[in-house]
Amino acid sequence: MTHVPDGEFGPDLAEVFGPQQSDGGPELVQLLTPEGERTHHAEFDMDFSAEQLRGFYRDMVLTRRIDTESTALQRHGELGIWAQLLGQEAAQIGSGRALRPQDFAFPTYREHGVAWCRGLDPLKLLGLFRGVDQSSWDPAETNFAPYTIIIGAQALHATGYAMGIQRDGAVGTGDPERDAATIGYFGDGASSQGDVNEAFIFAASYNAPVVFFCQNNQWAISEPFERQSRIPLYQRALGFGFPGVRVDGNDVMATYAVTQAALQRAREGSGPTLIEAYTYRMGAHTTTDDPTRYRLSDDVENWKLKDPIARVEAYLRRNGLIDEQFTDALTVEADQLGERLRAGVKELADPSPLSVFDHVYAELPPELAEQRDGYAEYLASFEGAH
Amino acid sequence: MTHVPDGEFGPDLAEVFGPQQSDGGPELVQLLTPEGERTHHAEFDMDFSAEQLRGFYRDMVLTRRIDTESTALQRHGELGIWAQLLGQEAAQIGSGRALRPQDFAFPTYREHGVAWCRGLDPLKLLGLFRGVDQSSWDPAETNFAPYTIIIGAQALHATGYAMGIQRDGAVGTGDPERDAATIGYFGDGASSQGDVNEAFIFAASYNAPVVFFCQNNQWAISEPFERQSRIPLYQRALGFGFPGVRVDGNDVMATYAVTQAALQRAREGSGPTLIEAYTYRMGAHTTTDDPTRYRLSDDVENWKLKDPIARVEAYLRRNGLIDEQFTDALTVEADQLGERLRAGVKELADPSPLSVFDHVYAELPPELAEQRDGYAEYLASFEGAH
Amino acid sequence: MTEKMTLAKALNAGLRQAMEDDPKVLLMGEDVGKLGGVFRITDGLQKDFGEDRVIDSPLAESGIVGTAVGLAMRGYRPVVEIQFDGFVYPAYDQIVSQVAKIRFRTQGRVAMPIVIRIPFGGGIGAVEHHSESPEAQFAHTPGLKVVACSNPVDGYWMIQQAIASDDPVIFLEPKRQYHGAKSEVDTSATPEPLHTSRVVRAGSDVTLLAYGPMVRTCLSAAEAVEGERSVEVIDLRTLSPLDMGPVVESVRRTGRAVVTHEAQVNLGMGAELAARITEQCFYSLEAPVLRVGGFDTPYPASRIEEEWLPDLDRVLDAVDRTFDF
Amino acid sequence: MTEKMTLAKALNAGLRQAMEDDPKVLLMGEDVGKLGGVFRITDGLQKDFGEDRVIDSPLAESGIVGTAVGLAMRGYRPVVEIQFDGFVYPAYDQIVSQVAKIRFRTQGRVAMPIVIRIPFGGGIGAVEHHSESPEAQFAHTPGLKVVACSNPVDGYWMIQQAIASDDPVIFLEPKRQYHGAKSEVDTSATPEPLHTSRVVRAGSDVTLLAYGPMVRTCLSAAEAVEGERSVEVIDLRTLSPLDMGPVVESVRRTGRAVVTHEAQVNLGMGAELAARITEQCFYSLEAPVLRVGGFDTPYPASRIEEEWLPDLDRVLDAVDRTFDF
Ligand SMILES: Cc1ncc(C[n+]2csc(CCOP(=O)(O)OP(=O)(O)O)c2C)c(N)n1
Ligand SMILES: Cc1ncc(C[n+]2csc(CCOP(=O)(O)OP(=O)(O)O)c2C)c(N)n1
Ligand SMILES: [Mg+2]
Ligand SMILES: [Mg+2]
Repeated sequence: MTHVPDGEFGPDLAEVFGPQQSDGGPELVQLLTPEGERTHHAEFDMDFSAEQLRGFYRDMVLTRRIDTESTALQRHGELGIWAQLLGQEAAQIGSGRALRPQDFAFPTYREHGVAWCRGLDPLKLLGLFRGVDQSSWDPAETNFAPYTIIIGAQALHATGYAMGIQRDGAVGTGDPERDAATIGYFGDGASSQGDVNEAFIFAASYNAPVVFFCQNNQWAISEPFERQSRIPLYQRALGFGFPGVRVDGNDVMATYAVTQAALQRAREGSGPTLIEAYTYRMGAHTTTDDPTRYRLSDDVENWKLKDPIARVEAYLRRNGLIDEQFTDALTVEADQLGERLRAGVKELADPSPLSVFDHVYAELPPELAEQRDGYAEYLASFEGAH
Repeated sequence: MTHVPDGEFGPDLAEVFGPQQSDGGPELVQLLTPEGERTHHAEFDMDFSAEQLRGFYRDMVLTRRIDTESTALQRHGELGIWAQLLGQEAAQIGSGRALRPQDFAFPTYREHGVAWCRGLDPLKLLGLFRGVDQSSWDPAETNFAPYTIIIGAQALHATGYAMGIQRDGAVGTGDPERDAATIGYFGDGASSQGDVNEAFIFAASYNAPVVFFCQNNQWAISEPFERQSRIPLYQRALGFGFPGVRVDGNDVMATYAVTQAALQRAREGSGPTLIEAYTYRMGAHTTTDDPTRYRLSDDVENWKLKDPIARVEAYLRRNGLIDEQFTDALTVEADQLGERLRAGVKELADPSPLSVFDHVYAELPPELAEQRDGYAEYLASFEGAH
Repeated sequence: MTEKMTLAKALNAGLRQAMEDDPKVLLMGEDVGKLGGVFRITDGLQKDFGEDRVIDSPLAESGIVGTAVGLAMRGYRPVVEIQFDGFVYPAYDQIVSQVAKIRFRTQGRVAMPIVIRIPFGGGIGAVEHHSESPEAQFAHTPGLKVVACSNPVDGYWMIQQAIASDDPVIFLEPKRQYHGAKSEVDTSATPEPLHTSRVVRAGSDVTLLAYGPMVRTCLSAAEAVEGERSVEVIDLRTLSPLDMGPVVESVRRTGRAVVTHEAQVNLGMGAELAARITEQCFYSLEAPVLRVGGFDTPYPASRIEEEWLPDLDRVLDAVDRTFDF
Repeated sequence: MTEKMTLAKALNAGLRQAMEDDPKVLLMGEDVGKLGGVFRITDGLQKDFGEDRVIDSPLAESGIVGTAVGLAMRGYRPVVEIQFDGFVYPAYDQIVSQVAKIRFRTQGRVAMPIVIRIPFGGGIGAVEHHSESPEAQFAHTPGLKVVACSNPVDGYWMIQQAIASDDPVIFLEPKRQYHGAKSEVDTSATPEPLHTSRVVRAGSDVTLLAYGPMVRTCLSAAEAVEGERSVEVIDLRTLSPLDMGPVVESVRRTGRAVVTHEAQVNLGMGAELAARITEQCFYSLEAPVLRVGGFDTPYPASRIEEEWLPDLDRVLDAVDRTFDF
């Protein structure tokens, strides 16, 4: 390459992002510093009750326990794979708690914290990662869609569902029990998929009540965020004519406040918003990944200082909102949760081989019934042989 | 719908676009008014020689003749279909003439004016619309890719080719014969396709030397531009981190100046640009379309006042740069061109049925050879029967 | 109540009836609104049912199908129009990885009652990508149902049955017949079930299998050799699931079968039918099942499409060849 | 020069050789750079050939294949990695409407020497979309070539041959065997042509047809019944075009054939092979060609994938059934 000697075509990133980029840049909405100090923001400020903050803290601690426990269960062979959320607890709890029951969430494969907020039994998640099912919950029960593995596909589902909400007259009525919105989760990598960008187009065109919530955890497996975009991701929304906000995704207060505002905007009929929750994937992409091949441990160490749980804990302690009794009780609760997962995962029985014929169609077509019957007979022939 | 009584979810467009929107808005780059008066622009001003302007004028007149002639040929049954460019001559000639020989253009199905600038024999275009071939020119001869019918697909091809230019070291060397760029044409409708948005992402990520040239002719068949975007289209680029410019697509000078600048930027290694050429599809979508079903003739009448050829002609006449002799000669030239097309189209022979087996693969695989031979035998059996 | 209708009109009437019957039915697609679709199949429906139920979509097929998935999850029954067969591929991922699999993924908890209407097949003198026959690719995908109508009566009923189906249906419409011959459509009749094949002409020497545009060709072929050969013609109507009953019954009788379609022969529906017929009628077959279809090349320039497409003569040639065995 | 290699290592070595031989060869895909791909097939190549030749792409498959088209037009030979089979569908449109057709569209003026590598098939305990077998859909598409390797020696040579091909090649790699048994690869040997099938075990009673991961299963099956039945096993290697020569020769001898693949049976490669074998060996067949494949359901949760996938027993069951006729 003659024009750029090092073979890199991209622009100088420091130039594009500015020096504060690694901190999320000047546009980052933050209400709680990494040190646990309360800050304020002109647009997204908000008061939180002690109850609420303790709730966030508890949610994050328990979510992290689900995560570490599941990682361990994978190591012990109980799960086939696990997608860790370590480090992304605030982004997920902050956004998940901003949802009302009638809102509908469309997750990727990593939204364990959001699932928690929706009231989904974490054992249901384990079923999928164990390989006994592909998503065994009823989405309508908790308004939480199946985990979606094809990157970005769910952004369109969230938009379509939001179009349905519009058609049901459940937008802009002013009735807080009725007005609803959807939230579509995806990652920084996913932002490059055609589907995500088409979702932006449809949402803008129909002014659909959808919040696009991108957890920019800096990595798409081994690819750093800069491979996907040379400008901060929240700015993508500018190209489509709706607001974009970058929030500190390790700050549960700010994430809650921003998501809450965006959801409210959507419910009122003012259309979509893109939220970029600036955070970091502290763990591997999944338990099969080895991040030492592509990233520096220094980066990880730096991000440790911004831990989403530690900062809330510091704030709560400093302001006397939690005490030993609270944290002790929470530890016990977490331990019990861990135990429940360890015990429960073993009860997640393998499905019967014949069950693959269920639910392909509303009714089993004759030709498929024949296939199933033939297979049943075949299986039976072995039993006879024993 | 309770929230918006008329069942339209979109925002109030006048509000978003501002009142001047139907004129292209305040950001429109213009160097020649519809009345043929020369204006100036802070960023994109440019001097044109009389020679150049007469050239543009001639190009546009002849391109329009190709278009009207082909439309007539379709009516006479010589073509299966024709996609008219009426009204878009300036957008195509202005951008097409800004290309250097080593640049490469990726057209849709409507870029007859660009084809003209690349030196492609218009009869080659007629072959495709007659149905005797699917694009019979050698792209490498004129650096003009095959017409692409799948909406938006070529935006990625233009980006990939530009990545190849980078790898060949033909960017930013300062050698005007060597440095090259690509230009990817698409329509306002196409801007909604995932492929186009992915092209923006790849181009930005690799800083590829590609100019995205969108002819916003206000319509995607029957759908008005507002179905695709609620903000001016050139602003889409902001979401991807590269410049976007809206140019008066009925102003050949402005289009030339803007395209020339964007191409130069690309050749120098400064990356992609999105140009929105604001124009109007004066005719039907294609000869099979009936636009009276979906749009007002008033709109069309208004746009007639902005005709791209009339304004250059007015300017040239007013400034004494053309005279009767010139226009008479041009009329003769146009008539000859028309005649050549009318005569030539009839010589575009149907391919032999057996030719379908050619060029499926580099070499005919044995099984396909067998199929061809069987078919040849079958065809021969009829000849015997006569 | 009977009315003479073209296929286009019958589909339009069927869509209208479905929308009247169920307020959850929505139409989506490019140009389906004011224009009524490039083939006018949705003509007048936006005017009568409003922009919220007949939705002009941005120009993005993946977006159309992907939002239809979300609408279906909300309880709607979207009917999606893909403008031409060759434009379904940008939506392929949403169709095969989402639409087809969501019921299975959710163990039956989420239905995908989506109809994807595709005007398919050639013969209209169009440019590239406007004449394709993509059915085999969808029929290969478990979770999708695939049907093709071949006449106005079926058009009227099958579109309503597809919309009523709780499974996603790829609904193939032979575009070259849209504005062709009219038929009497009795809108008060009781239609046969959607997933059934039908003998449309009885015969005893050989069985011709067809669907969509080839049904007419096969009927003409049967007529052309009337007196010489007694040709049975079956309109498959349903491509996934297949309804092998009438096919097997017929071939066991005739001992000879030719499968026809416009799609390329290699891995087309004919491959599956030939394989199944051979399995199920092995001892009745006097000749291997032969296949007549498009050649294994891309769809050609329109001036030679009629040569590329299987026609009456090529069908009869195959029939003759089954008698050479 | 021989070296013991796993399939993963053989592919890596083949890619390296191709890149050394031709500076126009580029690798593109998600995580192919520093990480060396999630299966490490491109391990070390970015380090040695630089970021301009081993290109980490944004996360968008259509973008990857679409830019590869442009690169090919510029004279490059892009080798694209699709991370897992189930992620090829977002690129489906670019593959079937552009990659497959550009040579034809341009009357041979523009070649598309693109290789699309797809780790395919199941058995690795993965979640949804990571275990699919999409070959039939590509083999149905004229203009594409489709091949599948089944062992390290073929991996080493076939990837180089595919890259050298002036036609686009869908290159299927049996992912469950990547890090399995090693073979001696003689890097100075002369390989057979790419589009040839090969008898990998001679036999006289029945012919087993397989490709990719099923070759090993069929060889084990043949061994398991050694002495009772003499089973011939053919590794098809090329799925489009098919190389029917060795297949027909074999079935004419044995009179019985079973086609196996992991893909769903309905409209899978087995359908085409059954149809062709029946056409070409009609009088030699003692039984219909039987097919063993995945059931016609979506790929199941991993805990029962080994039941869903055809295994030695199901292959032998089909072999037995061919003797019941
Ligand atoms: C269409 C598609 N392509 C590729 C993959 C493989 N894949 C799974 S996760 C992943 C990276 C996603 O990155 P990002 O969107 O940032 O989400 P994160 O994993 O960081 O949460 C990739 C490439 C996939 N699941 N789907
Ligand atoms: C993938 C795809 N979908 C649909 C079509 C059908 N179609 C052809 S042109 C067109 C409208 C294109 O509008 P625009 O991009 O604005 O270009 P214009 O025709 O106005 O020049 C449509 C929907 C197509 N060719 N390809
Ligand atoms: Mg990420
Ligand atoms: Mg347009």
